[in-house]
Amino acid sequence: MSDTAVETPNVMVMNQLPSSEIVGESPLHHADLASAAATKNEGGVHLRENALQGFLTLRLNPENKDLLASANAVLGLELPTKPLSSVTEGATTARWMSPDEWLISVPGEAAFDLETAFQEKVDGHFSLVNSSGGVTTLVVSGEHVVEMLKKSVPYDFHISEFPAGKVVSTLFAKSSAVIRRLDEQAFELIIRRSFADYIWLWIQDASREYGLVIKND
Amino acid sequence: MQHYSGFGLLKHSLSHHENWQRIWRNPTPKKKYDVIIVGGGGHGLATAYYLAKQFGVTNVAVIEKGYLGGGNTARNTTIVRSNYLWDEAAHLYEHSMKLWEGLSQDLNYNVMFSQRGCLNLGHTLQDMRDIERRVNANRLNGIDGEVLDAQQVKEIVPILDCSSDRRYPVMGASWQPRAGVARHDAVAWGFARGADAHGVDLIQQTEVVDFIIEDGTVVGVKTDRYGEIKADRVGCVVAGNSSVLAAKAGFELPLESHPLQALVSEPIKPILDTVVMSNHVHGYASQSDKGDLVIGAGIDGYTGYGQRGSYGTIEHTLQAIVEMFPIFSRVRMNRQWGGIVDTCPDACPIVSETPVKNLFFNCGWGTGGFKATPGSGNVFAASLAKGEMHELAKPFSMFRYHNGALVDEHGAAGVAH
Amino acid sequence: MLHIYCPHCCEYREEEEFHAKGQAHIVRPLDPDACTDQEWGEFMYFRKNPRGIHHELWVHAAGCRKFFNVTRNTQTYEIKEVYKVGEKPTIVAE
Amino acid sequence: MTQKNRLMSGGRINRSKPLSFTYNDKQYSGYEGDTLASALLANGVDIIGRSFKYSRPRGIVAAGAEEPNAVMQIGATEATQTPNVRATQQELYPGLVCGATNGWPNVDNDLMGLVGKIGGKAMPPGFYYKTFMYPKSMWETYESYIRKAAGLGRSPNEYDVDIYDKMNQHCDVLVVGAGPAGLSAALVAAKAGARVILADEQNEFGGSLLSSRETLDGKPATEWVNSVVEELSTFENVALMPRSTVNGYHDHNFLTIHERCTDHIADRAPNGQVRQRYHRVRAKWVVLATGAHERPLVYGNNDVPGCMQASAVSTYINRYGVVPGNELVLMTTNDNAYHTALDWHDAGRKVMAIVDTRKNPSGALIEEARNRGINVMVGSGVIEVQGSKRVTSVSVAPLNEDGSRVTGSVIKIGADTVASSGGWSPVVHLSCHTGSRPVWKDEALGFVPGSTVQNQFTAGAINGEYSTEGALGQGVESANDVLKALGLDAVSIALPDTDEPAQSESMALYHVPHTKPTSQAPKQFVDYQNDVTAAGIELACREGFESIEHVKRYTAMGFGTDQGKLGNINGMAIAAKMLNQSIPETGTTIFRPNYTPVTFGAIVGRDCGELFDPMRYTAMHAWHEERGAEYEDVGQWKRPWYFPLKGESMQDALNRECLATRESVGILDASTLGKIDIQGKDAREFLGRVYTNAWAKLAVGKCRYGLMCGEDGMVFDDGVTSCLGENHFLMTTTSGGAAHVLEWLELYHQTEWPEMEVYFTSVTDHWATMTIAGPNSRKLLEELTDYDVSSENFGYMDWKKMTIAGVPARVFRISFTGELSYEINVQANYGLHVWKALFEHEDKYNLTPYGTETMHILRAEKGFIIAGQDTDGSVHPFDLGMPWAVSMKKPFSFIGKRGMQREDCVRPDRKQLVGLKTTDPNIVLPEGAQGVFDPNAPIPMPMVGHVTSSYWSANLNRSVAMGFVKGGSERMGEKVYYPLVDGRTVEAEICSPVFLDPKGERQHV
Repeated sequence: MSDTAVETPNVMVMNQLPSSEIVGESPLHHADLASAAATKNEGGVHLRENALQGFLTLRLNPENKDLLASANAVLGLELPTKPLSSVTEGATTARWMSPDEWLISVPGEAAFDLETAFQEKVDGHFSLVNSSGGVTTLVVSGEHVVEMLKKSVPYDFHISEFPAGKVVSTLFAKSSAVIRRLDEQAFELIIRRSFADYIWLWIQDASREYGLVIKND
Repeated sequence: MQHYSGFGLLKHSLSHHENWQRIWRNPTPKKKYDVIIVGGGGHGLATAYYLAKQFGVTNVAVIEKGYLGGGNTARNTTIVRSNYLWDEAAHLYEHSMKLWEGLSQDLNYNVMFSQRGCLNLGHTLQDMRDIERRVNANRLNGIDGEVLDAQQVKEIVPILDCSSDRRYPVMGASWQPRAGVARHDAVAWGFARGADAHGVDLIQQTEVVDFIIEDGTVVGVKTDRYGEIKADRVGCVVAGNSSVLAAKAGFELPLESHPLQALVSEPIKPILDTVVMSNHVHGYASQSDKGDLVIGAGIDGYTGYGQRGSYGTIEHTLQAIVEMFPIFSRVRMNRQWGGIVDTCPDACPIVSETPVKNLFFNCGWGTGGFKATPGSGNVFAASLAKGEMHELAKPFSMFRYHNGALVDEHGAAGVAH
Repeated sequence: MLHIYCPHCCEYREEEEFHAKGQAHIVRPLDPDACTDQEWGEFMYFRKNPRGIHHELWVHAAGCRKFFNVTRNTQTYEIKEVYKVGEKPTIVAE
Repeated sequence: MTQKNRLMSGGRINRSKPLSFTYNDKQYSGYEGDTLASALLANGVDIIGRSFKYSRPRGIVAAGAEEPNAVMQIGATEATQTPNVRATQQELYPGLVCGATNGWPNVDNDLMGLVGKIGGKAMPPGFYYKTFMYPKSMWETYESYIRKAAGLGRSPNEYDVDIYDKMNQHCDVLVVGAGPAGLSAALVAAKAGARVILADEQNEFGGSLLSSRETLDGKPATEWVNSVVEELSTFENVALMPRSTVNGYHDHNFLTIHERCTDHIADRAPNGQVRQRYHRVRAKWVVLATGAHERPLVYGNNDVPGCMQASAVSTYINRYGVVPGNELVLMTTNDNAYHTALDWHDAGRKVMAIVDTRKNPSGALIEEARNRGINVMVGSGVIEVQGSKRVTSVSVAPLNEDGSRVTGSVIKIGADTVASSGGWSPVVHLSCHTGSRPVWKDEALGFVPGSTVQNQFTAGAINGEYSTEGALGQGVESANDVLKALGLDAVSIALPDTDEPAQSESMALYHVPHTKPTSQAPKQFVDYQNDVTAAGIELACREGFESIEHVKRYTAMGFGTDQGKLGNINGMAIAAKMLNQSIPETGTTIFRPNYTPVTFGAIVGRDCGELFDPMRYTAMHAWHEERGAEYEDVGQWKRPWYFPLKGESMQDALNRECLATRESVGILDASTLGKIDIQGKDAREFLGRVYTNAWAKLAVGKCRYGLMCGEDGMVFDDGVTSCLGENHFLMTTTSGGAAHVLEWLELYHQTEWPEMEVYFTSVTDHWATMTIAGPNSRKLLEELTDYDVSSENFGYMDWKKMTIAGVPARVFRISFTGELSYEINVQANYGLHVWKALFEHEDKYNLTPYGTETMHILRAEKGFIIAGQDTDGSVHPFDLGMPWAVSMKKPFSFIGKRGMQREDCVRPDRKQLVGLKTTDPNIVLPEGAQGVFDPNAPIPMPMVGHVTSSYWSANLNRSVAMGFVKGGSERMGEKVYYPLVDGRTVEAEICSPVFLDPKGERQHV
């Protein structure tokens, strides 16, 4: 069982991924987005599920500079300490969630390595929790994406208030989402697994008048 | 007191209605009363009425900072029912219900108490367990109640969507046939008129700004307009403002005053004959004699004395109403308003002695105040007359929050007003 | 609909993202077992509930999940100040 | 049909687009650009409704939001029936079908009108309160008749075919109203680069300028309007919203806009477009440029069709090319209304007289009227009109200086139309919504906005500035105030020249006296919709209703769908006079949202039907669907309730599921349980503080059950928490309680014990959880893992890491059924894979999926509680018979400890949870049944506790139940009786709640 466990005396970490023959099913697996993608290619709102990414919730006090530095070293990026900001290095993105919390995304298979490295290399009071199975990522874009979002979220999406790179945890209809602006007309929504079907229904509904295009790449 | 009747109306129409008596006097307060009631809302006026009429204490003043019946009495959704869970609350509300049933005749003022029945819907298995529990308790307490299944609910309210494909299908309901609605303003006016006829002084536009307390005993009040007025006993019945007055008497209450909103549709032709309430989808509705759908919203989470709440609460309420009654989608909302409800930790009132001798508080009715008006006034009057709490009021002492003898009616109170 | 400045996110957010948690600065007695029933009851239930300036605890439930304090006028609903847990208000009644 | 009142030219209608519509089953025609009201007037339709109380015939009096009478039922199909649409705000579309809402057999010949005529005298305000009381038993009968008269329009009885949605909007400044003030304000703000929303309730911008013949820079005012609108539309940050009523102004500058997207196009929204859209606006600043409504005067029979607002008459002539009559008498207290007489005259119809209540009016407008040969009667008033279905003549009488009495003889003038103007009432509604009180302004003879804590400016007629020039200037000024507040530079724009003549002083007159006292005069209506008369207001005051709120409530003034836009000030003036007060002393009532009524559907938006509330699903939901599960709503989760096979009843299915689980192995999707990852060196101590039991010694690899209480000592949640590492725990919570528990932990951590080193992270959605339970569960597990799951290696209350069906898993050997049981947790993306892998062994082990109901039965057989079902917030662990779950010896006084020791909480006769064994084993007590010790006691019967859980146990072949009984723990073996709703009384014996395997032998294998 050597591949499933790294033992530290204090915190239990395990590789939660099976071998690659077993294909994971993202929270929107049942929606069969691949088939939907084949049907329509013009519309004002585009949606793509970025499935099976690795997500980790990191908690630590950034005022502890040593701790922050060693975390940064393991992550290979500077954790953003400015509220509502994000930092991307390579395939890793760290999103500010709270003064002592970040949501970090990595390629799905990299989560365990990062967890292991943290337990081995970072000393001090922190918590790094794998939450990959609990969320999925939707990338919504297109000419009318802001209108769709304005129907769904009480936040101000004007570019002056919400520039690219900004991250906002907020409500999405009667659920919630972590929203990051990618560029003027593209946003990343990180949503919870159990609410994914609801949000999928909602986005289809809110996009109807603009036309919804499912992207599959 | 001039007797009101249909015949009287005809008679007065011959003199062009020029000779109606004043409904109440506009007296200048005396220097001293046996009892001063602070607060001229429904409960305060009912207290004064019963003090004078039933207990013979007529040297009474009601001091109201605004106009009579201008607080929550003027701002509620007029529902009257007594299907509370716990014995203590059930007995108190049922006492009130019985008074409601003869109130128009007792007051010679038609409060338009309409016993059209009240459904409390159940949408989950736990809802249905709670309904069974409450109805069983009601029946053993002598309060009418039935448990209905979805089919029976549909028969009573055909326009209610009871289909199984709703988000939270109706599984059944409790049904109190004697429950209903009343004309809220008329209740205050009827009690005021009755109290005035028995000699009670109703002092409007006069604010009690402080209490006169000597050696831990209240001996009177200070007012903004008439200075000091003495009294042997003082009863405070000021709903949302109770904490503010308690602070002046030097103590805190286990209360938070929250906005509670309601709204009405435009008047439409009669379509809803009963009161329909749902704690689970969080909304309730009845239709007034004028045709308005009278709809209740939930309590806002923050303290607020502004007589208005947050718009999101209105949205959620209407979502619930349209979920229950999809045909109302095209009906239009005319106006919304808010009251200030004084909520207690156990969703039951405080009818109680206080740390100050001869100072009594009747408050904390939260969402349950209107339906309790006659009963609350009646037991509070009895308590003020004797200087000790009425049996029905004893479980509602403010000191229960010390010893833990709470009466937790959150289940029955819910959004349920 | 309140518009509340979150002192952690450092911007205004809609009321829907927050939960009101009642009166602020209620300290749990350090030795509960030494409290009388009355003292314990007062800690749990008895509140200032003022009309006017009030210090409240809120949590940015749908945002950063941090608790913080709000000084608000309960009559006009004006928010006078927000400050973090552990800090003292600079605006108080009277 | 001919449009007999339509002018040959003029107006903003499109004569090339005639439209036909149906009113009361009769076809009429109008033009594109008409409102329903203007089209009806064009066709000479006088009566459009019947009044509420007296059933008097009513006609159109206004041209906008203030219209009280023309409230129609619209809709061509049942599903599109819309009650109470104001004809003055409904744009005409082809095929519009509408009808009057009152009147039987029809609105022209209404029988109820007779009742009103005969009974009207006996129906003063308050008549309901004074009658129908005797005999008491008759009230219900009386009320059924009262109710029959209720309502205006009717609700559809089919579901809405249209949809509505919402948008959240943000802007620097929301300008409300696109008249001269709003347009100039919006232009200034736009030029400065601010984000602007300009909203107006009408279909086109321009406000009052659309209805008048005034010029700007010497050209028709609408040319200026067009140029400004055109310029505004070039700004990217400007949103122009016609047909959009700002209907509510809420705290912190949150406003709502009701946009009618397709109401002007057709009976229902075309091709799936939204019918109406609601905008939830957070505006940094607001400029209210909402204008003013003209106040009609109150005089005898002023509700007879043909009596109108003066400004409305002008609007119909100038904007719609409709002259709503032939012979006009204009009554006015001010110069401005002279425009109406001039408009009427210039349209080619006859002005019979201008009746000016002022003694010596002078000025350009008066001169102009005289120059056209119009008879101007000064110092006079129209004291009543004659006619029933239309005005036939008017009575004019001279008045004294202050207009309080008639001073001479009455003359009659033939006329079919009376236009009246008592001045203007600023539209202060929105400014009042947030609790600001309006203040009286003498110069304006109206209430204007009072001080406010909102970020708000006002411009134009709302401030009592009734001139176009003044409005334009205030618009600029207010916008510059906004710019300053935003830190932007001021902007100046060139304002057009106006041609308004100077106006002389208006007279403060509201109620025109009659030769008879008010109580005996013909009815003088103040609030048309509710039939509130001047006599009624005077009566209310005489009876002692001295507060304006009392007057309003007693008479119902202002309670109509128009919310007193026309009548309130007149009513206050009448009350003030009765009470010998000034109007400001009398005060005003408070306006509340909505400004005009809003469709429920628009407020609901898309949060209806399948989107009403999220349905949360687990990773295995698709499988449950395939197997035909019935679901239970648990919070927002859809949990399988039971899995019926074809032809099975629910009880059949439960029996099968229960037996299979105890005989072989059952499986439950337990993913919905809340899961919280807890890390930090103080995690263990923290658990000790929030749970009632001890955690100091829980070893890594072990699990423990815990109860969570409030400070009051009452249980609110429970669950198993496992020690994953020395500083690492996984807490589980109830499905419904997960969010609350996490917030609870954070509350204590952040506010009470911030020094503790611990972090909490929700992992509810991350893990898929499946519970296999039953004697064969170990064998089943062994089929899928190489790990040694023998009892020796994997004991009860242990957890282990292993690979199951190729997927890494955490497996917890805990049991909620009393069986040998394993809770398998895998990353949710692999949940369905593992679940399906287990079902590959379905036949071999009779693996049986079960739902929440079987779970409840199995745990009840074991006497395990469910928080929320067996607890209700009023029971502590001792009440539950769970002293083993409380450690009173912990050094820290854990949450709940002090509370559960209060005087009332330690009474021996508290209700305690016990088992209940019915004497007849076949009877299943209803959950919620209330127990008594003496079944023969009279009502009210002393109740001793209720049944919390009760089931048929197929395993025990009898019923099992739990419930609370007063002092129950000391009453084992005694009987308790349950008098049921159906008349039966069920006897039960108080027993241990553990009905099966009291020694726990089944799970320790």
